[in-house]
Amino acid sequence: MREHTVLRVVVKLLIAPILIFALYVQFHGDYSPGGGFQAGVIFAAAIILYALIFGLAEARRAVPPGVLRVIGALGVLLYAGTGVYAMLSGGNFLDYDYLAHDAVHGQHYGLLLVEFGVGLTVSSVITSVFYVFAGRGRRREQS
Amino acid sequence: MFLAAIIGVAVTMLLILIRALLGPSAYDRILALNLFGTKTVLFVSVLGFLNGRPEFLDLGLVYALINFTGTIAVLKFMQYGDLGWDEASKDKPDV
Amino acid sequence: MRYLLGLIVGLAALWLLLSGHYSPLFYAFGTGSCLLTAWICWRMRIVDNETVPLHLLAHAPVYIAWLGWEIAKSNGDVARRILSPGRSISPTMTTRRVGPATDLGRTIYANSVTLTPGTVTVGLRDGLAEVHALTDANARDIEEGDMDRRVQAFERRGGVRDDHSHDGG
Amino acid sequence: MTALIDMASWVLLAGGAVFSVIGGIGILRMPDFYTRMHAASITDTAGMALMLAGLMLQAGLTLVTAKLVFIMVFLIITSPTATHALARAALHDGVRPQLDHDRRRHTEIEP
Repeated sequence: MREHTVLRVVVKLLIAPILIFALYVQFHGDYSPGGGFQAGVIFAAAIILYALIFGLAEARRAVPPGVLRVIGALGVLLYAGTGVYAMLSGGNFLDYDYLAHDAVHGQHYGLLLVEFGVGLTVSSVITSVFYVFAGRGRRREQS
Repeated sequence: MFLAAIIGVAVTMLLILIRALLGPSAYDRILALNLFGTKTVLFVSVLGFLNGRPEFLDLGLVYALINFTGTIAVLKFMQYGDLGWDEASKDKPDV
Repeated sequence: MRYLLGLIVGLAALWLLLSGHYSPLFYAFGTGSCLLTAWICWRMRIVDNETVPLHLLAHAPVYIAWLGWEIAKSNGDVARRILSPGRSISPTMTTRRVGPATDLGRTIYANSVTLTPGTVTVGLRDGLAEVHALTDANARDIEEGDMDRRVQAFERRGGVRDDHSHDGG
Repeated sequence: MTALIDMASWVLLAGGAVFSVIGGIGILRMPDFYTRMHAASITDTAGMALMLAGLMLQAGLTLVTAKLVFIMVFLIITSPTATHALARAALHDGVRPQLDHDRRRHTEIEP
């Protein structure tokens, strides 16, 4: 839909604010409604918006699917790693109290790390799912 | 006074919903749904103030964003039958 | 490069407005977020004078104030037509050659027309806008092109190089 | 002073609610798709702007107001874009408008 002047200009204008808003939701999860999952969805929405206007091939060049797979795996690793680190420090799985010297800081860092892992995985998985679905359109099956 | 505003928005949403159900064309329904989305943003914002929790504004913003993306996606799918389609690169092989 | 810097500054301002938490940890998050966003935009190849319209910033308030007044006037008009019993509309379609030559200017024009109740841009191709108007009078306003001239002036006054051109009004 | 601001904010909120209901009525009453879009733009401009302005007066000069401005700018940019894309797609798809006058120059633009 690149030939659609109004859509192209407006989407170009909006992508950067949407991305920064997604990251804001990511890092302020413990102060306002939001957190990793929402942030991941918003982040993916910005990439999907780009793919809708500029086409799938262009989106795959800017945000390669291979990188997304790696980031998705990293997110899960971060989540599990935080949990296991808490276990090694003497608590239960994902027991944030044991992450730092005192429980309050431990809770804070634990939440941030786990939410960050969730955000990474959700955004990359949603974008990957979109890539796969968008690549199976009516047009492509005809040609 | 927030309650009056909320009731106004709710009545509007009801009217829009009737239009979405009546149709008659698919474009009428998409128009109604898009409007329903922007009314939801207002609804959530005012509701946040009514409950004394202005953090709800973040949710409103998320809703506005998803609503816009969704409308564009539905329109593109109706027009091309393909979400990843790009006219400029139709000659190139797919990655 | 100018646009990339502008983008980062704009994003930082946006972050500070959104965040509301001013501690070293959140400054670090903010810096990282701005740089990540700018990098992704760079990869998407969308960092240019359309994404970062620096040249329009100075004159935006004047145009926005004028547009707001226009919107207020036509809101009242259309609201009256909706509430008045019987048929008080005369739907009209018309075309107008759009003054602004850039895509950004054309987009501002098309969206201003759509934002004003009573007129909707239904097509924009090769500098020709197709407009659906609720009444004949609304269509005449479009054909006269007051808004067109305003957008043109808005864009030209904001423009850096082109200041020897004559006034369109 | 506070009472005055409260009053102004109440007027704005009520005005926003009234305009959005009028737009809702218009969406039901208007005869075809293209005229309904004009009714829709009433709720999207007057209804939205007045209501958010009312909330801004309530919030005062805080970051909440900044967020409200952000929502307002976002809606002001996206809602006409979505309407325009919708109208363009409908015309492209062959949804004919009921017109009293048609002053399009068909030689220059294809519907």
